[in-house]
Amino acid sequence: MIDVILNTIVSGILIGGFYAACAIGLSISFGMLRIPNIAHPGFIIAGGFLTYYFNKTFGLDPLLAGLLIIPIFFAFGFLLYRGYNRFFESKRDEREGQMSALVLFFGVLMIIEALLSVTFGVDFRTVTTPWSSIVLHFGSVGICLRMAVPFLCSVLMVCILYLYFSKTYLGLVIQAVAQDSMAATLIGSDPRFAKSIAFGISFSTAAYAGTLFVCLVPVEPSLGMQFLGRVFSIAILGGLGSPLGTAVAGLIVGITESLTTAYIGSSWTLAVSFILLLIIIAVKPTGLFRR
Amino acid sequence: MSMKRFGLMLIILVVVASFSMAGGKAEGQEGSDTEPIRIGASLALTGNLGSAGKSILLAWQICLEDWNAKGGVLGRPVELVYYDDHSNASEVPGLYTKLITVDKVDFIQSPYGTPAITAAMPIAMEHGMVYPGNAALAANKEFNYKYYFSFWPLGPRQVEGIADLFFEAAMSSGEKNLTVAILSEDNEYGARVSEGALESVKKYGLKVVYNDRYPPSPATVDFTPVVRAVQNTGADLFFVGSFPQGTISIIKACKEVGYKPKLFGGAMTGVAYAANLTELGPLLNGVCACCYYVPEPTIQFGNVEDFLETYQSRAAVEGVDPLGYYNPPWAYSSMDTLLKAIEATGSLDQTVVGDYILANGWDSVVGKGAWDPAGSGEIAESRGFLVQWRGIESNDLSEFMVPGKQVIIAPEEYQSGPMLWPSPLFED
Amino acid sequence: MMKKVSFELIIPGIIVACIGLLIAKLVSGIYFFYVCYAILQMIALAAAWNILGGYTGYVNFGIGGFFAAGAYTSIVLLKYYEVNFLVAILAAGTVSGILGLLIGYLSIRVRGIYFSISTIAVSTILQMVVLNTPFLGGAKGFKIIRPPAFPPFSNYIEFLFLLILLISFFAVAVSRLIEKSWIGRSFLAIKDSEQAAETSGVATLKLKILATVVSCALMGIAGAPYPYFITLLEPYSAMGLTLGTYAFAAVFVGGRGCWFGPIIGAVLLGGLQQSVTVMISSEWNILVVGLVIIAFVLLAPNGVVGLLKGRKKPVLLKKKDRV
Amino acid sequence: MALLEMKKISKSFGFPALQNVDLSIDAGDRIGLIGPNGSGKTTLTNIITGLIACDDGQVIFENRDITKLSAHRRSRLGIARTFQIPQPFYSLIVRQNLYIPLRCRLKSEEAMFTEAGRLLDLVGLSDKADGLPSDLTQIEQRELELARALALSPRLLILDEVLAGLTSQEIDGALEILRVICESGVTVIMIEHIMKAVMGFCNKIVVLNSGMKIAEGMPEDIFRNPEVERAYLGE
Repeated sequence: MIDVILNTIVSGILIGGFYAACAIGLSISFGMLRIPNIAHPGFIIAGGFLTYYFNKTFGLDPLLAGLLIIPIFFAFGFLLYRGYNRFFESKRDEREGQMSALVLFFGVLMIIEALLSVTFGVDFRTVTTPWSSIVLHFGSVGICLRMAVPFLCSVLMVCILYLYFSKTYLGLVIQAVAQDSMAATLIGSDPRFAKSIAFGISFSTAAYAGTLFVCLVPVEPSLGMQFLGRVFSIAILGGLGSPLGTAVAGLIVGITESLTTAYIGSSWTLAVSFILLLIIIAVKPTGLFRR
Repeated sequence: MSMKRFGLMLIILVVVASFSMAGGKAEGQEGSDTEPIRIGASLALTGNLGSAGKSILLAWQICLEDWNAKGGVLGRPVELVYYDDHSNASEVPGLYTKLITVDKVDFIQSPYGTPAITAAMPIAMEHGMVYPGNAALAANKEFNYKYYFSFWPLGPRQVEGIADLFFEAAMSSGEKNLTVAILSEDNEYGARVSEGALESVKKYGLKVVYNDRYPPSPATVDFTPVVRAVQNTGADLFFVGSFPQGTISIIKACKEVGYKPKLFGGAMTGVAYAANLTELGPLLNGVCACCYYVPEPTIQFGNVEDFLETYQSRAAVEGVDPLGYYNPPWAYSSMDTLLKAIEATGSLDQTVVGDYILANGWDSVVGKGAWDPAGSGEIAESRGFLVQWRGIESNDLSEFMVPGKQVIIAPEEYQSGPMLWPSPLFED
Repeated sequence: MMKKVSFELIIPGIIVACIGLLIAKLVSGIYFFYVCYAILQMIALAAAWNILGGYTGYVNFGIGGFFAAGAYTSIVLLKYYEVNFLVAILAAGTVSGILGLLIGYLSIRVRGIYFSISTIAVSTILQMVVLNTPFLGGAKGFKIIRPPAFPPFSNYIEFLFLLILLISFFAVAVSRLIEKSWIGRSFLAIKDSEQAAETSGVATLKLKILATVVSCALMGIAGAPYPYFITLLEPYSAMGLTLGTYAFAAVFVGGRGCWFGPIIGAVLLGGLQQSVTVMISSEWNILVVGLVIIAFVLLAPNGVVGLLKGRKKPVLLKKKDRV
Repeated sequence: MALLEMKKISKSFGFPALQNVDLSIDAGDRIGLIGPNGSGKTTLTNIITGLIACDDGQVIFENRDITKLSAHRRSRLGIARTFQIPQPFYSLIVRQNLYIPLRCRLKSEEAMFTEAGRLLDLVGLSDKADGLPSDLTQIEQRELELARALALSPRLLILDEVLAGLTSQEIDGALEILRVICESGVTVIMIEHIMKAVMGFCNKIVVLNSGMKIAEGMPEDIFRNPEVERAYLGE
């Protein structure tokens, strides 16, 4: 009995870490930069497909391939923010702009899906590695590396981001810009540059989350659209803009879903993250960990 | 500002122009003897059903090429008019109306999947079109349309019948007091499969210890909790009704939590796709699932091998499923049977052709047979069979192209080898 | 007020119905009605969304959920209880309106993207409820056989066309009625500054709830004839994101906070979607629609209406307010 | 008889923002509410207008307990305010901005049109009546704030730093307008940092510091109060 609970909770923690990796980029782009990038799940899937491509073509380990595509996504995110700022953000006031930006990124999401279908076909794709079927046993708890490795990578990612944003100069500048871009100019930093960097980071996390995704389960191009709601609700649960908060929110959702599957019925799991979200909104609208 | 206005006007112009062109496009002139005979369809070429849709399209194209190489139908070339419905059933009624009333195609083929096929059914009925179906679950149940012909190998009992194969195999082991766990995807397919399983279980007097559904991908990413819940019941038979992503993940999860039921599988779809087979590789050993074609000597119908050879050479180039064990033979047969009926009757009249197909049954690369006498539009006898994988050593595609590795264990008439009991799951 | 309602709703409604009937009699191509149905449905949804999202600034992402709530209500009543179609439509509006009330109370606590995501949450939970309720067809959904056509229609789709024509007219007329009254002005005040509106004597909570209820009820009404159009009502296609996002995008293409913006947007976007589908039979058609949406957002920030009126003028302005 | 009475008002946002504040304002008073930044002036304003609820205490307006009343009901009773950062309704033209509060007391569009014209005249915006608020300067936006507050025909008017950023000449002009308003029977609470204006205009001053009322009285007395000096200048 206790074994089942333990194993269930461990599964929940492992998948929760992966959820956090998916949501953390959104937390940065929406929480810090106020850019409602609903195309984020689309970029995650794109990252997954690129990892698959590198793995199949050059036989690279997916975790390594993921590291290779990070610079590509970073550069893309950096440039995309430049374009976004030049052609969009600077031209309208923030509140109106956010609503239009939702539609803009919806268009981007459609384009990603179309390009992926054209390039990679519409089949389910996944990456298998020598380590993915290994299962480690700790007493009665079994941990499978297919789940554990993505979890560890996510933890690493959250830690790096946390340290980056709280310890490095540029990280602190980004935080300052997030609070007040006028104030940041006073200390002599270009808010546009800081924001571009942050958006690039957000994209890098999407790329690596995609790598982890394709290691975990098969993906196909239209998955991004379907994954949207959950990623957003985790980012909000964690309090936007807080890497640690997102991690904890991911874990909470993962564990709750896992327990629901085991004890209530798997047919209700999809509702879990949303019911949690509604409860949080009723109690504390700014999310669990908003400072 | 004026640049912007100019840009906008340009966009509006393009939209309006394309709209009017679309309305007026392809108003076919009829009657001429050299004009091609046109077959219309919409298919899921994008969206979540895109994979199946694309392989069906290729099969149809091969069929039309075969006919055109032989000089066409009634001396006229055959042509395919198709649209992409984005796997979205609500686009289907409009597209079929356009095919029939605007493009004025001579015959139609169905789209792919139950929702889309059902959505186009009233249109086909209204215009009295012959309506060959491609992979729907009991689409004709409420409609009872006379000219609906389902080219799908499951027969009158549909997916519910898969459960019979699975539990029949389990009973043939001679073991008593087996317990059963049923897990299915939360969609129409899963619902029907689990209903069938409950009926079968009742028939054989087995005991159900677990019965639940899981939300379809991507809502469920991690299957270990649900598999662990099943494992916890200690069920001897684990019957699963899943779509491709679930299939892969559930098999992996079973291996990971170390759950080894005596028989595992059933109605898991996606095990006919090359991408999934190579993904799973040795993990498939001991798994039992319903298939419609495997290279075993006991199921030599029609000339399906020849077709698959052509298909496989083309599929590699076009980037669709390179094996073609699932939809393509049946899609080819669906088109082929229709064209044969036109040729045989010498008529383009829907009633004449429809009555001919109804009377003469189906006959193509998948062999021949009759229609369900009850009028459901399904084939008279199921052509699905239960396969047990064994001796798969690598993740290479060639593993799945030779006999002996995908052994048919039920029904008896197609059996190509004895069932291994208990199933040697995941053994290399 | 009653006089105004009858002038703005009933008389034009009768005229629209007559025009619709005339079209149904004159146009013989049935395909025309299918295309029109899809576009009119988008107009109705876009106009309904605009009442909440365009005027008060609360963005509802759960359009599919409220639409499907209407569709399910109507099919349950029609199939199990064999009620009159009109009753089914009213009931569909009522059920979605009650759900809208729920969303309205959410707006007390949250706004902005938080509100939007909660609407997705409500709509997903609805989907779960449908999936787990056999009475509502569960995952298998409902298969629907259309009744035979009845005079004066030669085809059932003509009847559905007339129905959705009236529904979309109704949705647009209601939003126009709101826009031209003090209620619309107060909605805009809420959008611009809820605090300032409240201290200027606007009962913001009551008005927000009014907006959500009317908006959601109209979405439900738009969903009522849908089961007969699609003939298979199942949770995934009815509640998916696609329907809603297109409606939502239509408002932005046309122009927000203005009653005819949604009409322009839905005709452009719906027309584009329909024509691209039959012209380009591959992945590229999604790409084209995506690019057009992006182009519109970049080039026409306030939609087509904004471009036509010029950026500096507010969308809502009556002639007599100017000297 | 007091127009507005506040009894033992307390409010906490995790930290105490207001503690046991008592305040009594008579009809016709011109109150200056001063205090350093973060002393609770804006919180007090929000509690009077009803935008936030107090944790403890009572608000009585014209002998009626309005503690539980919502903000829009209070504004209909005659409590009006301006915002420190102007919050005009950007989607409406300047004239229509006034229609929002005017609808509380006038029913016909014609009457609203006339009244809006009169108010815009008063604050000197009549030539901008058909423009958009986004085209107004910061100062004009404050004038619009004032006109919108006056449109409620208030009994009590709370002005949140309406004079900030004005030249001393402009301040004199603005105070002139405010005197006219007071003479028509409106009680004014003025939150202000410009001491010259406060001294010249108010007949009574209330000083807040760290959420507590530390002094209350005639202007000349207040500035001789050592506690006030400490609050402003530090120890």
